[in-house]
Amino acid sequence: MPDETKDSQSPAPGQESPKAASGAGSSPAESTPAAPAAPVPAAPPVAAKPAPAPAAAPKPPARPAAPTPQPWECELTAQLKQTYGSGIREAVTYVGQPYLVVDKSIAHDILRFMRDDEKFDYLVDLTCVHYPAREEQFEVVWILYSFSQNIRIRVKTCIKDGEDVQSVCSLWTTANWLEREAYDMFGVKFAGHPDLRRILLPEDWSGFPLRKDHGILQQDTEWVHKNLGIESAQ
Amino acid sequence: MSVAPLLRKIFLVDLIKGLSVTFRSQHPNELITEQYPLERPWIAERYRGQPRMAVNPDTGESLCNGCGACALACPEKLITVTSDRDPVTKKKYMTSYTYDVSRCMFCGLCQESCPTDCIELSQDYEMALYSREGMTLDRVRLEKGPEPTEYAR
Amino acid sequence: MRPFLDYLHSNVTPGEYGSYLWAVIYILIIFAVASVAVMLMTWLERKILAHMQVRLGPMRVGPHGLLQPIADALKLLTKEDILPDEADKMVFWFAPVWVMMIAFLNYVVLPFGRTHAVTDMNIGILFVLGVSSLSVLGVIMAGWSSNSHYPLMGALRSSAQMVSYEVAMGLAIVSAVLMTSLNSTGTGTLSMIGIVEAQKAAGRWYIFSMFPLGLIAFLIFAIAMIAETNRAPFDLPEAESELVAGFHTEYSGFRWSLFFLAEYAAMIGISSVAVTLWLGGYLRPFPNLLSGHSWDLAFSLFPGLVFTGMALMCLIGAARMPKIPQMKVQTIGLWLFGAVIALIAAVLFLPGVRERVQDIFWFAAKVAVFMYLYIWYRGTFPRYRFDQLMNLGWKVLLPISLAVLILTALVGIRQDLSTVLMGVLR
Amino acid sequence: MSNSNFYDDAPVEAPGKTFLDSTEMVLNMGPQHPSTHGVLRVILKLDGEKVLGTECVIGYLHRGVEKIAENRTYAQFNPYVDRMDYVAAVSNGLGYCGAVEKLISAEVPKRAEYLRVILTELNRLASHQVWLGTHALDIGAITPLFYTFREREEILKIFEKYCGARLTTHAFRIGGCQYDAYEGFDREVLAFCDAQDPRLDEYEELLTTNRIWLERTKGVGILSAEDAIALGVTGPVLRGSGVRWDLRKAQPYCSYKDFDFEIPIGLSGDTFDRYVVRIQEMRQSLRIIRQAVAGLPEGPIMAKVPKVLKPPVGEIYHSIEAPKGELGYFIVSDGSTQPYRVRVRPPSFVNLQALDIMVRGRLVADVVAVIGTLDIVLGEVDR
Repeated sequence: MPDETKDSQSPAPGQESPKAASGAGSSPAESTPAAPAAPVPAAPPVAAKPAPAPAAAPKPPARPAAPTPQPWECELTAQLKQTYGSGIREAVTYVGQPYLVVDKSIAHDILRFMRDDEKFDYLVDLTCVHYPAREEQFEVVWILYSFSQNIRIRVKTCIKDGEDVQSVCSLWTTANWLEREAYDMFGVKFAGHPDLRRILLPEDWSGFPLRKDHGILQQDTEWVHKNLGIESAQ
Repeated sequence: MSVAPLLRKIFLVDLIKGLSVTFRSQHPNELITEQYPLERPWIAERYRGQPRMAVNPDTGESLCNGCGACALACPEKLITVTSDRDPVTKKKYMTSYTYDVSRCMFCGLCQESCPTDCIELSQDYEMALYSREGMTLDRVRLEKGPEPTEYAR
Repeated sequence: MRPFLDYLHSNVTPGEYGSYLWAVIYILIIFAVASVAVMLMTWLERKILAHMQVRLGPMRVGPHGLLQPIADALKLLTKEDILPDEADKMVFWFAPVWVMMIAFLNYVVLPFGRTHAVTDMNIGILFVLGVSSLSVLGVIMAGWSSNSHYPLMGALRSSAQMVSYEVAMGLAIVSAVLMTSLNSTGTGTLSMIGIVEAQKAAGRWYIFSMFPLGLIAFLIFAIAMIAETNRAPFDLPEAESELVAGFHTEYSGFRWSLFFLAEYAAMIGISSVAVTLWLGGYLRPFPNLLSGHSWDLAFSLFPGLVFTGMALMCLIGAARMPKIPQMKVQTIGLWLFGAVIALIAAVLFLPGVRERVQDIFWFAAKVAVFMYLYIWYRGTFPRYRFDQLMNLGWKVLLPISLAVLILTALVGIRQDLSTVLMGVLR
Repeated sequence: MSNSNFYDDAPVEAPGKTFLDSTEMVLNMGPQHPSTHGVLRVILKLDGEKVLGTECVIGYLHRGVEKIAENRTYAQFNPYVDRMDYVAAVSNGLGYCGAVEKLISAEVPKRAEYLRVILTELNRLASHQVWLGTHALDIGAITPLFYTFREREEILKIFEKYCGARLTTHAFRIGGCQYDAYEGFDREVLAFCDAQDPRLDEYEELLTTNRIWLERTKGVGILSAEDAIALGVTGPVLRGSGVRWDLRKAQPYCSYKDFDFEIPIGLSGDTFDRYVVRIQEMRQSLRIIRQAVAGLPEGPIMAKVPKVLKPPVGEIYHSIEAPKGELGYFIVSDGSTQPYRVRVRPPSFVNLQALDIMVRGRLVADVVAVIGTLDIVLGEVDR
């Protein structure tokens, strides 16, 4: 593991972080997530013996050793829990990938803290997942990466339909288009975004296609009916 | 600036080097153009082209057993298989088979899923048609296999 | 009728002879030949560029695509003539005509041989400079009247580019003209034939005189003329990857083909000027080194030999054509084409013809080298950016050409200068 | 996709002023422009030739890949990812298969991993060759395109022989590879590598020292390391800005640990640096391919994976170093045969965002140079 950290080198010139060496080497819990393929110690690799599985196709494959989320405990989570208390709803790792589920109200603060204090200077991705059954329908996911620590974590928050999330454009410039895309696809509004419009779909598009209740044929059928005056053949 | 780069710049060495590359390339041996209808392109053995169904060469029977695995595997759901069960032997057999090439993306998942190696993507690549009709292949077309196009001028 | 035929025995251009009829005939011949040359040039460009890019180029229309230019011309002529709604119709209509006219106007003074020119103006080179700077007007008209952004930007670039390179070009020309006055009689000339004759008298082409001044002046002209004709790497006005098609984005069909014709005609025209000024025009190579009757004869056989070689290439190519039914027509076509060229070669070997044609042949050969260079540059170099182009024109070429001009003048008057200096010192 | 805000910034027409008094011009580049690499539309606000601002209008090629994924099984979605970055289809497949394998905790056999590395690196070469050809074409050198495509053709032939398709390869399956190396695979790949070195020299002869090329690329589209990180750009664009970060080294996946290679970086973050970085990357790819072919182990090529995949409930983010940058897949599984959500983190989409900062205050000609140097593929930007 330390080898990898060394290989990744320091990112920006003049950003020699003291955390680079200590972060990965000191606590094992923290260094685990950096290993992409390494399974969590508690969960044995599942592919080791899935013996009966391939034989019968329709039968659900045996999943005795499915990896389970493990609590993520390290200095960082301890510190966060201390500061925000129950605002941190979950801090777990799954298949070696740590993530935090935090309250919407403190999400922005945590992200700012992550960037400024923990040197998560690269926002890898920002996206949403729609769970129509839940009361807080949308899960907003920020994937962060730290060049100096070579760790990737996810920060998640849950919001209800129609609620806003604080935009992170001021923290990472890259969030601009990513938030626009999330808005475009899910209709999640980002408060404080400089220019929140649709990005991939045309302006006059109705609905948000990646919501689970958006049928894939519905738009097509409507369009064909309206513009061609025939029934869609699909 | 030292002397050598300056001289190189004055005597246009960089430009002449580039010119020499393009000049050398004019050699007829360097040509790579394939004159397509006259020259047939080389096709790999594993090429995934127009689908066809294999028949038993001895009996002329279709190898298809009507299991429908290809229809299940197809991401575009463009294969429809209907099957029936033989009242005597209690074996399933295929009654009809259609394959919509117009939607096919030649991923090869159908031929991988076929338990009898019946459906396969052949090496024929000349599938362009003037209309969408004729793009839905039925069993007869699939078993006959691709008909190589003759081009004449 | 008599005076009409009498001209054939004279040794002057129709202009000097004062025969309007012959002048018109010459003009028609030049126009026809130049148009054919442009067509041939488009074919050659596509072929040579293709071979540089390891492709075959046109192969389908005629043997080795020889009839491709004709097919292109037919296509362009039968295409719909689109006149944009928002365009300034009059100007839009007039711009290609203007560009075309200007491009061919240069040919009036170009000497293809001692007697093969429409006329020999005593201000010939001045005429060329004046006329060629007018072509920018057509480009601006086209860009402005299209009423569209890309053509407008193309026109703006074009006007700036042509005007700034004209300065360096003019200075380079002046230094060549200056050399004509440095002969024993001390009389300079602006006449195109005069300049060639001066090189003949001096016994060397101006590219080699006052080495390296002539060479540098020639190189400056060679760079500036590429910029003048908007060819790569200075093809900013029609930079495809930036401005789509530059000033002629909105043109189509016949109008577009006029621009196209004009571009190639201008290329040939300006190359002819370079050949005339620095490469001895219609003079044969090595007039001094390899002089004498036998050398004269040997050089006069050259045109015929070249055509024989071309005919042989055709015939070999025809013999090597794939023997398949689809290629039959093409093979026969290539045989016929080879036969026609062989016939021309035979005619060129005739004693009466070969002396008269020699001038034109050498002139054409030298221009052909330039044409090849044009294509070669296009196949090799990236394109300059607008500001870099201006830098090159104003900050590099202009100072150098000024220096060359001054040095040429100084070298030319070095005898007088030394006399004067001596006098002052005494 | 609209640009209402963009036009709002235009100067308010003062009374008595005509459009001739306005110094700004709005130029619409694309979506059918020769150098916007597909269907990118850039609206430029110009002062003469100077770029005052840009606005990218994207989405013309949006096919809803993420929605498609929710309606396909895990194996069925595999061919679709080839259609995102279609010049680097193999890399897309590697990323997707890797993500699903992580989700089901499958252990890919070594031989399959090595085959994957060979093909992915060949694909990186092919992708960079397309980039080099089109980038040079944008800057006005029309010939390198044909040279690079000639070499790419060799790679595509290897692909065709290996998996039966040239462009949308569908080369890998979840759990390993469907096809084993064909007879003479290693020989052909090595022959290609040997032929490629002099060809790379040839490209460099045409471009690297050429004064016009240098003038057109040096100091153009400068992206500082800080900006690069803030903008989240990855791949050669990030490395061109001097950040030595490559996922193959930072978080090795798919046996990249076994190979010895370097990460080239640029110094000033201009277009020329990115050009050099990519050329060097091509040389490093050749190095990796040679090592992988030499060390290609025997053994199975497919892990034991159930025919009907039902990954456990959970979510995973897996990313690889695609030719364009970090290509990530965020997959949420609800335990059924179909993914609950697949999010693709497209490198081109994120990198394209840097266009504005890179061309502001520069000339129109630089816009095409910068679009070329960003190496975007619209199939991936729009998905």
